[in-house]
Amino acid sequence: MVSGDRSDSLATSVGPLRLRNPVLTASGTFGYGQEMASFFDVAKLGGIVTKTVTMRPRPGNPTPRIAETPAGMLNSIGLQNVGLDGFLRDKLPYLAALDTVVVVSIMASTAEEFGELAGELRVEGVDAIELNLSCPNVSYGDGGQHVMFAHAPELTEAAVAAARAASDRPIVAKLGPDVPDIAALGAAAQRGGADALCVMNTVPGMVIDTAAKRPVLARGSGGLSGPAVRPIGVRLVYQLCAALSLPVVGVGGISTAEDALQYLMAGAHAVQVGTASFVRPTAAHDVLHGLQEYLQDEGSSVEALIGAAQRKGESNG
Amino acid sequence: MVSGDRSDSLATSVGPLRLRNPVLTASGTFGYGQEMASFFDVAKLGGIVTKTVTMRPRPGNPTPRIAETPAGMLNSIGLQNVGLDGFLRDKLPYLAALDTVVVVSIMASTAEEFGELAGELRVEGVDAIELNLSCPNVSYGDGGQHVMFAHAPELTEAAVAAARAASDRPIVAKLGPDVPDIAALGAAAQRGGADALCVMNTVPGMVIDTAAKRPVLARGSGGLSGPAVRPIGVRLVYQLCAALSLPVVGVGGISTAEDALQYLMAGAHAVQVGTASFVRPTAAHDVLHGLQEYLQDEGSSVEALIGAAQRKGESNG
Amino acid sequence: MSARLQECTVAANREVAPGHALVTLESGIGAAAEPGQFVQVSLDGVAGAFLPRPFSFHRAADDQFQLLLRSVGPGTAAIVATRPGERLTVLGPLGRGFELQRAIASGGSLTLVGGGVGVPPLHHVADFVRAGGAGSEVTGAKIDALVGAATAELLLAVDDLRAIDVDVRVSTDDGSAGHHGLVTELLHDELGAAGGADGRGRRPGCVLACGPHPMLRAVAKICRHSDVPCQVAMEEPMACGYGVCLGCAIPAAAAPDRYLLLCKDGPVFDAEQVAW
Amino acid sequence: MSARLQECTVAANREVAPGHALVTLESGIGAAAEPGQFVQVSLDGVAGAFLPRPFSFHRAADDQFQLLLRSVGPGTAAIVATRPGERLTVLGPLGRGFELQRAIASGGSLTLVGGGVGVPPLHHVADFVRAGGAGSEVTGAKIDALVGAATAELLLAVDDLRAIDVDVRVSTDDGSAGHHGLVTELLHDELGAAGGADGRGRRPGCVLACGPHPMLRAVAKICRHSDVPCQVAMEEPMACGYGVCLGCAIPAAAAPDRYLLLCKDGPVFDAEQVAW
Ligand SMILES: Cc1cc2nc3c(=O)[nH]c(=O)nc-3n(C[C@H](O)[C@H](O)[C@H](O)COP(=O)(O)OP(=O)(O)OC[C@H]3O[C@@H](n4cnc5c(N)ncnc54)[C@H](O)[C@@H]3O)c2cc1C
Ligand SMILES: Cc1cc2nc3c(=O)[nH]c(=O)nc-3n(C[C@H](O)[C@H](O)[C@H](O)COP(=O)(O)OP(=O)(O)OC[C@H]3O[C@@H](n4cnc5c(N)ncnc54)[C@H](O)[C@@H]3O)c2cc1C
Ligand SMILES: Cc1cc2nc3c(=O)[nH]c(=O)nc-3n(C[C@H](O)[C@H](O)[C@H](O)COP(=O)(O)O)c2cc1C
Ligand SMILES: Cc1cc2nc3c(=O)[nH]c(=O)nc-3n(C[C@H](O)[C@H](O)[C@H](O)COP(=O)(O)O)c2cc1C
Ligand code: FES
Ligand code: FES
Repeated sequence: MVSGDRSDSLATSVGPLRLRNPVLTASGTFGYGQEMASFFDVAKLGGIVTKTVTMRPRPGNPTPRIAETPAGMLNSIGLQNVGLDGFLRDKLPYLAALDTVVVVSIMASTAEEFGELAGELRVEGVDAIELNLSCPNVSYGDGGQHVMFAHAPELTEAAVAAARAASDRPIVAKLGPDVPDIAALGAAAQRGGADALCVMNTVPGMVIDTAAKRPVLARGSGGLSGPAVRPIGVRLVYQLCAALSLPVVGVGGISTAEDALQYLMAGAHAVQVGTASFVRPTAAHDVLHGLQEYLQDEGSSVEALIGAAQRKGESNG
Repeated sequence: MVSGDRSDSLATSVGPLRLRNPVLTASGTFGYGQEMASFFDVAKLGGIVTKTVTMRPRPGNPTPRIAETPAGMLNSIGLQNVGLDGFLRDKLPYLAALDTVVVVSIMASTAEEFGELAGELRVEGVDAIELNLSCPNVSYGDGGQHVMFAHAPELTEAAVAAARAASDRPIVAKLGPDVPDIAALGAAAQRGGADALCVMNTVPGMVIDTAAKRPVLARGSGGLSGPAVRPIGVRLVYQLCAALSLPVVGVGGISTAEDALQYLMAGAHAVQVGTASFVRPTAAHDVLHGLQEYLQDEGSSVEALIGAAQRKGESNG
Repeated sequence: MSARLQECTVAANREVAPGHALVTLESGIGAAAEPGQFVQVSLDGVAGAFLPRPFSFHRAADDQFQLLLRSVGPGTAAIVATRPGERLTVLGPLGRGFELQRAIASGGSLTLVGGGVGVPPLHHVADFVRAGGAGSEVTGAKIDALVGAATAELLLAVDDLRAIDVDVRVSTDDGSAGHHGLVTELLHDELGAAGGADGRGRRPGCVLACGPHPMLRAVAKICRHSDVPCQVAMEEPMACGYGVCLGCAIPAAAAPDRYLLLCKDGPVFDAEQVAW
Repeated sequence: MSARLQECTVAANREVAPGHALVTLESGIGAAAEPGQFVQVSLDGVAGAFLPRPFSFHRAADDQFQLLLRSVGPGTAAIVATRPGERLTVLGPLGRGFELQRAIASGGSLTLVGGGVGVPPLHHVADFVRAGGAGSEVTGAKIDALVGAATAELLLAVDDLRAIDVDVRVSTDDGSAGHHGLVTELLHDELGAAGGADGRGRRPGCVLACGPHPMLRAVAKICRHSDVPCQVAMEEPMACGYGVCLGCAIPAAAAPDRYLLLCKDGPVFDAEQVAW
């Protein structure tokens, strides 16, 4: 609990997942929780989403992996992670002991592998699974096919369905921004059996080092995140919530309570704080604190704010 | 000519269109040229792209139409314009008299109408046609169908083909960012007979006024532009140039010569300066001036820089 | 009279009310400025202030002009924090100001109605008229000002106005000075509660107003009711400030889907032009 | 010893070379700082400096620490422009510093090799050792420093080093002071051109270096050739600075596709750990 009497005004739920407050951390920006414990009591958050875990450990992409951009950054980490076994052995015990919701992000190169991973994560301490269907920094498909799950409704549906079949945990499908019709992807995830959607992953981008005449990132392009992309995320959440009944978790450029309110009012049931933690390691805590103050001042609740900005009856034509 | 001996080092071409330098203005950000003449000699630019012209005058969207965002802005102008007749009567004469390339941007709700407009613009003073296939701020289709031309390869191809058939002018197809595979759209434009591509239009986005609990823009969502989106534009140009032979004009977040160099090195044959003109009305002039200085210092030329950052032989996997 | 883009040196900057600064800039931009016109201040290096910020002239001379501004966000905070010697990039003068000839030609006195940081363009009007800018024959015209603010300490430029022979009445939301209530109530009172009839034997030739939108709407309504000409200086989010982005649209009274451009057709409009 | 996020007041800020400032911050963050560790300075309000900027400690005491920095872009320019009394948000101490115990235990003197703004962490080493921070038995250890810069006026902290009994030799790219050439040439000379043999009868127990990547690569090579232990303080674009973003990867010598994290495993590495 965050403290104070009105803390239940912060409560929210993402499908079957009940959260004491709507502030989670975004995958890949909060490690496995433990790294952040020296900055604040991470168990106060609504939940923690882990760095994406893959079946086998991944070394990640060559370096440089980071470039700054106006009001944002590019990354091409390439899902460097300890792998499933390493996660279960070295990372999960700490998370499991925390009194907050633990969401494990997973990524695979085939739908079957998503199912396998989800199955292996039916263990104590894992409260939900987030499917990273939209990482722009890796190659897809066993045969080197370069299609992102979240670029194709049928791939999205298949990946979600495989995870759904293998796990009794709530399944959150994480989508990306670079599609013409986000609702079609959301609907595909819904057909696959997703309990919720998470929007958005980073936006593919590139910075060129004009002195060296090559891309700054060793891999060429990377994923854009931070305040620069916030309007894109808010729009996607708004579109999804207008089109579908599935609960949505909003992420992209949130660094203040005000930013989180934009997402909630657009229709998100919860939010994730990502890049902002790099600028200020207490960012997620600060967002939560600011939300709490706002709700106290307004005498309102998170549940009452969700979707408040969805204009009913007006077409967006 | 910009001045000096080395001004030919600035020369470039976009397909059949020869430009004395690679700096154009972006549609909708430079009026019809005349408005800017008090700030600098606009004829020095490589070219001027007009505000998008439609068959009939359009009043534009309700207000507010503008919202600021981190390192960028949203707009939902809604193609307010004087219409074809007004353009030909009141705007073109000024432009036609300028000693620079005049590109008329057009937009229509059907492929046939694109053809009609392109046909009407076979007049003195019009050097090229840019097809705005990607404005996020209007509704598409006669029957109220909500599909953007640049979201569907077959619509893109049809619109380009109609314009191609009706006009002998170079045809530039302007695409948007929110597609998974920009090369598929570029290829469709190429099949339709486009001479060049222009990338990118604004990125759909939204800002919510949390005090009023509604979107800031009257229309809900708008188009994101400015430095915030530059990495997205550079990435799209890079991808297109890696995949296709068609020349590309790069636009998105350019406000300095350094930014323009990023686009050129990514493979663009020319660039357009948009939102930066709102921050500094001399922005396009300053970009050109900076490029000129750079080329002098480096003893290089625009043509030598085009695509310099395309890494040959390395897969982007 | 066309706008210039110029780096201007801050000559002085002092706090005139809590959170309000009077900033003097060295520049010739103000030389041809008319009251109601404005400048765009670029704040390129300040995060959260990507677009330039518009401010009315508060006072303008050949080699200097003044802005009076309130710190409400990153852009205004950065300007308020400037120190003498620092430089700001400014574009101006922009827009159409008050039609003072017409206002004065219509006979009678001028009544200025300002709320909060709406005072600067009205101060410019008074200063300009007194200095003979509107024609020497009207330099001594009677000018009344109704100035409203949240509290007494936020009443702006009142002494300056009185010093140039403007008859000022004030209102505050909290009653800490003058009328306890809205500045529009003062206007209503001044123009006579009954409308056509004149409450105090005075009938301004024209009302010039600047302030928050609801205040301007009320002023326009009162003036129409009393059949007094009214010009309003409005606000609307802007990008370019010089007429090309088409962002600053204001619905016109003439037709619901026709728009005026705040930055080019305004920021001053005849109250009858605007769809309130 | 874990990092703290703190708003620190600028106590002093003076120019020590053209474009270089020595900034003193009031804070307890430096109390436990080890030479080679760094801080992240948040520059939230500065356009173009979205991510925090990393700086080595130049000097650290219980209630103050100093940064010595060069203005190269928007972030450093903003810090260089701060005035006493202003506040900066700082996170630190971060990373792993020099292993001074090991460096000194290996016997002999310390040789510091610094290029450009690589000097601060080395100054911190000398200051720390002299103050007894590495153990009072080594407080008087022999310390040599080789300091390189583009020109004489850009040689940093040389007087400060000499004042604490460090034997300093300098090099400049333009020959305006000391050796005309690279600082690595001084090192090569010092360790003996022939490698194993010792040119001047001295053989440092350990070389500690900080500077541009090519310089460090050359230092590592010279030390390996001479079989002298070497620790290097490196740079790499960073985001978080505390080990979660995985952005600051440095390829490890052990395996081409294994990475060290600059901010957590470094910024100081044993030269043998790094794939040069
Ligand atoms: C023609 C014109 C003349 C003006 N003259 C003055 C003046 O003389 N003195 C003065 O103090 N202010 C004046 N303003 C308002 C001033 O431009 C804004 O206060 C300023 O842009 C806010 O910038 P910011 O970065 O500090 O705050 P922001 O963070 O941009 O905004 C803070 C708050 O102010 C609101 N706001 C921002 N811009 C405007 C706007 N253009 N209109 C209405 N609300 C806005 C925002 O919605 C927000 O609530 C004028 C505005 C216009 C359009
Ligand atoms: C661990 C560490 C310790 C450092 N200690 C010091 C110090 O004590 N004193 C000092 O002056 N500087 C130090 N630096 C470098 C300093 O962080 C950069 O100069 C600063 O981040 C530049 O920020 P900017 O906004 O001014 O310039 P930017 O616009 O960010 O960059 C300007 C130029 O510097 C280069 N650059 C930026 N950041 C880095 C980086 N992290 N590594 C290498 N090149 C970079 C850019 O590529 C660009 O060419 C240190 C860096 C690291 C990683
Ligand atoms: C350095 C970095 C690493 C990331 N790693 C992952 C990841 O492993 N899995 C994932 O689903 N998203 C990852 N993301 C995306 C974030 O979770 C988030 O979707 C995105 O950054 C947008 O939010 P933000 O703007 O708040 O950062 C990463 C983002 C960054 C910046
Ligand atoms: C206010 C505004 C109006 C625009 N109007 C048009 C338009 O009429 N037609 C068009 O093709 N693009 C239009 N655009 C998009 C720009 O031409 C450009 O593609 C986009 O803004 C990205 O470039 P920038 O970041 O340099 O502004 C408009 C952009 C803005 C900001
Ligand atoms: S602000 Fe751009 S047209 Fe008015
Ligand atoms: S900078 Fe984030 S892990 Fe090193």
